Amino acid sequence: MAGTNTGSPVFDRIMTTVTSGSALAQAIQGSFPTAVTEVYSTAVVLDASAIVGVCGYLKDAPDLAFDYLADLTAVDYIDYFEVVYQLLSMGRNASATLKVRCQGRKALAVPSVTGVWHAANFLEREVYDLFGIDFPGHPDLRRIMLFEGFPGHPLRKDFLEFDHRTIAAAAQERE
Amino acid sequence: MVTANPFLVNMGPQHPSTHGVLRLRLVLDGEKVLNVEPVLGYLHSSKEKLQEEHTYLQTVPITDRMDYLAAMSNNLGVALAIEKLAGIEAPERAQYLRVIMAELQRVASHCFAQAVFLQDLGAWGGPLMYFLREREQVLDIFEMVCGARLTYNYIRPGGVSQDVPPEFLPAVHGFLATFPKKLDEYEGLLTKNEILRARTVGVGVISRELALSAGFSGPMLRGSGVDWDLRKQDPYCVYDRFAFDVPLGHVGDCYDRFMVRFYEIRESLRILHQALEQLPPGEWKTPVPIVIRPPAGEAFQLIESPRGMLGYYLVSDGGAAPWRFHVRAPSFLNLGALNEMLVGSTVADVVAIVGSIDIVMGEVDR
Amino acid sequence: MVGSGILGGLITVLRHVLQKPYTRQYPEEAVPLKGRFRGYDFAWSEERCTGCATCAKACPHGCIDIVTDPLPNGRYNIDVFDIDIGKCMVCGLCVEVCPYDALFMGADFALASERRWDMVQHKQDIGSRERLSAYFRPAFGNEIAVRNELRGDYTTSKGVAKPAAEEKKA
Amino acid sequence: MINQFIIDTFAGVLPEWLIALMTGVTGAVGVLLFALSCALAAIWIERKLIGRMQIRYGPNRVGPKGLLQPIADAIKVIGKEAITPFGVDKVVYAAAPLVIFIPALLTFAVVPFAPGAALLNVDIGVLFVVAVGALGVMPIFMAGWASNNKYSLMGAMRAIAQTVSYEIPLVLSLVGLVLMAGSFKMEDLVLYQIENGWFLLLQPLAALIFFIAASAELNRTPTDIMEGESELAAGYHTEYSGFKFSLFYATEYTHVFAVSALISTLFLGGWGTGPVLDQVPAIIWFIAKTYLLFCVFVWTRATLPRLRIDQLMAFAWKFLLPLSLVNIMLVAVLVELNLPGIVVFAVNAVLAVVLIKGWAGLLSARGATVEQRVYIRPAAAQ
Repeated sequence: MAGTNTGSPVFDRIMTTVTSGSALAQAIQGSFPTAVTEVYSTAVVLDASAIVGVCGYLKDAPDLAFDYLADLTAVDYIDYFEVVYQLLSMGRNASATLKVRCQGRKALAVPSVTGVWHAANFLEREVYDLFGIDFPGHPDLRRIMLFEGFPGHPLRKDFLEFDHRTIAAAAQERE
Repeated sequence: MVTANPFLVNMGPQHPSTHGVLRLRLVLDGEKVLNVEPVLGYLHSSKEKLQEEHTYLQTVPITDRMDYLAAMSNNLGVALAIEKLAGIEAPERAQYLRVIMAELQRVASHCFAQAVFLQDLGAWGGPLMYFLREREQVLDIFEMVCGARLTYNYIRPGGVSQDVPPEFLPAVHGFLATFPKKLDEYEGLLTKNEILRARTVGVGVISRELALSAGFSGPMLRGSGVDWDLRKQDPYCVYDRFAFDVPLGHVGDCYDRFMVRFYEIRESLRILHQALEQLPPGEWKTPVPIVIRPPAGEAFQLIESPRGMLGYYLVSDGGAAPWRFHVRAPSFLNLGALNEMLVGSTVADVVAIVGSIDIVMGEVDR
Repeated sequence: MVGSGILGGLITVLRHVLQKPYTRQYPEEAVPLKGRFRGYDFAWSEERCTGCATCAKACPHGCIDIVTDPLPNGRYNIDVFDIDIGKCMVCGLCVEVCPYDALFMGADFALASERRWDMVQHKQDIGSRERLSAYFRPAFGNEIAVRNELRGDYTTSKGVAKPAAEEKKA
Repeated sequence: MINQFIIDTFAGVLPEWLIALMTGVTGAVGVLLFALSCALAAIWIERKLIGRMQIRYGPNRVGPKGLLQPIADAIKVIGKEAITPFGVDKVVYAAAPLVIFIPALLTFAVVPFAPGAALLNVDIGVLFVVAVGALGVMPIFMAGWASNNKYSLMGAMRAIAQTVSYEIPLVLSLVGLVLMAGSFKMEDLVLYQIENGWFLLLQPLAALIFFIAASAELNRTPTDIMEGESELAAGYHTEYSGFKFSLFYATEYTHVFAVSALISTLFLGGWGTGPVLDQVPAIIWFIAKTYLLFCVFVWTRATLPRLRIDQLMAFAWKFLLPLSLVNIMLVAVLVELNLPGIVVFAVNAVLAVVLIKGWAGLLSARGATVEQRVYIRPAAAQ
């Protein structure tokens, strides 16, 4: 923080430790040698097929204990989609970022981590709704924000034309 | 026991106590809830998509519209996320002003939460209006600072939009002088009330494990006894310079959440006292260009909003507008385990439990 | 003892009966507006505006419509300056970014119209508004100002001392 | 008074049955007018009082101090469209708001406003009140059932469960009074109170039980679960609008007034004043007591949250019923001993406190644990 205020009491500055990508990769590679495909400074990119196993391991391993899924979302990079998992360990006060990439724009699927964290239920439904990424293994994968039959997935970069007539027709068909 | 055929009741989207447009499809056996399915999206306005077409500065007023009861916290979160992304640092006075605004906002938001919770329980008379009166005073202060009562657009990347006016400090001090006494009075009015206890104690119990697994945050998480407050655990702004405690619940029932909010109001007042005392002079804003172009990269910033952990995940491609603008809405995740909380309770409990979650549908649907 | 909590609550409520009501009788007794109050009624100074359209670019919803055409002296004549209040969300960004302090938030909020297009405020409307908010206009101190204060020695927040009209003459 | 005038004038001139008819009609019209005017006044009082409790002004636009507000309300609500939703049982749906008015009005028939001024001075006044009071649930169920709405039906079901439960402690609490006064006649009860002191003092336990049980039948918070606007939208009258709704609305207030009148008759000495303030006419005293009680009802409504249905049932069966049975036994013993009033008061008051506290302590084992919850943990524990 810029400048110091001498009048203020000074406390030990606790901060959430951001687990570096290399440390995370090392921890994962012990049990899942082929899971990590790329390592960044604060994140690792995982193979889609390994995500459930890795997440379960990260949650249950006592020295990692990422017991809290802070966020799950996706980003459209046009060539590929990236599903981003933000993990927190409340006991150790540490955070970690996992990523999974889906190449292409059709038939995207990432195994669901609902079995590991309950929080993934709604978050994966949201990603499914707005990005069209399938999550096999999800107990109740339906659209959550938009109605069933809504044409397209709005948060994709190619969702440009917002044609009211198409949507109205889809809504009517649903009725 | 006599059982009737289960029947389906739509609670909401237009219902007095579903806080906006939450719709619950309840399967009931008489008064007992057999199954519940929340239906969201009635307020969906695709704000995340909208943000992708705005410059970083323009994203701030749109975040006001998400959690409209705690717009200052929304502004703070997005400002911190953009600063993280673009490597901007706000001056110290701005950091203090941000803390003051965020804590005032927490007081206002919790006052409102208590008021509507009581209304859901049926005490629609006095207590509701007393809490709204206190909230009104905070809104007056906000109006004085930034000209608006609900959608502030005050906290910006690089600081705050304007310095506080000279009458701001006396106004906050006046509020801090009168409010605790009234809070004591309301606590006497409410927390000892036998009916309120009967309605809340042991109702909607969330275990520690469920709270963690379901991604609950804020009073929902702390009500279940998990000691996790980002102001302590990962102090953003200058929260590490203040002495305050984190109230924790015991069982995780509605009463715990209700009381945790009460104590959080008190702790916020403690922080406010210290922040006003330490408020340094100086600049309130780092000069930043109107169109910020952060380097390509991503930033995830969590803050402790009144409703829980509010997160912003920004991805920049180096352009003027964010490539991806994701909001981790606390209310959205707090709704995630309704089935576990509601099944087996009665219709009256549904209202109490949903009230104790303190959802804001603007944030859930985004 | 059981019932004491209920009784205490009842007494607290009874005490409030004797207090003065907190609400105001609105049409007769208006709430005093704070100086920085952001109202819908924008005010605009034609003398000072150069037609740079920074405000139009800053507006998140594109409420502001500006059409200019060049004058022989190198400046611009502002043909159209429309603000569509129906789209406006009163964020105040247009006022903040104005480099010449030509645009002001207004201090009125009671707007209603029967048709959507009546919500568009034109150049002559916003050019003649009387009450100006002090939002981002520190020269007003912290009070709702009337237009007269605009004229004369108004020091802008950006330090430009004289209005553009004088520059024009010079 | 009018009746006396009629009797005096026409006695001997007209046949007796005609005089009886005439007095009956004037009395009935008088009571009806009283009840309706009370309902109008009640709307104003409640809105104003709750306004002040919520630190607002309350109605103050129509007429001086908003006194004409109830009339404006009435005009507005009658002017609204009368909606008959699809799929309702039309006859029952239309009949319910008319029927609901009757029990509330009938209660007024046996209440003595002043010495000799009861419309129906029957010997079984107390029984009549009980019988008519139980009738009140019928139209509520009619409305809920006919509305073809799940919320309405749930409201109606709750209403029945609640009324049936609370009828029992209500009746039992009255037994003690009858035991003491030795009569079912309302007027005798009042005369007994004037002689020996109010039943509120003589039998505080019975008074409390009656107050709670009677307010439970009024569907007002804390016991308005059959209406419960935050749970059931509006309960049994969700589907009603316009004039039909206004009948429900007016009846609610008439009902509160009927119960207030009953309580002031049964427990507050009716028209009796005590020796000091005897100059004021008896009827004024009676009406003043009734309005005061109405204000108490408004007060509780503005303050308290609502109970859940199972808690409400449990309260009736586990708390009020045993206490009222014990109360009857106590009163029977005291009547047999024939003690002076002050002793009866002392014994009853002490026993009431002991009983309430003891029984409540037995029932609520949960309450104690809440007190032990500490929300700010000391630093070491964190």
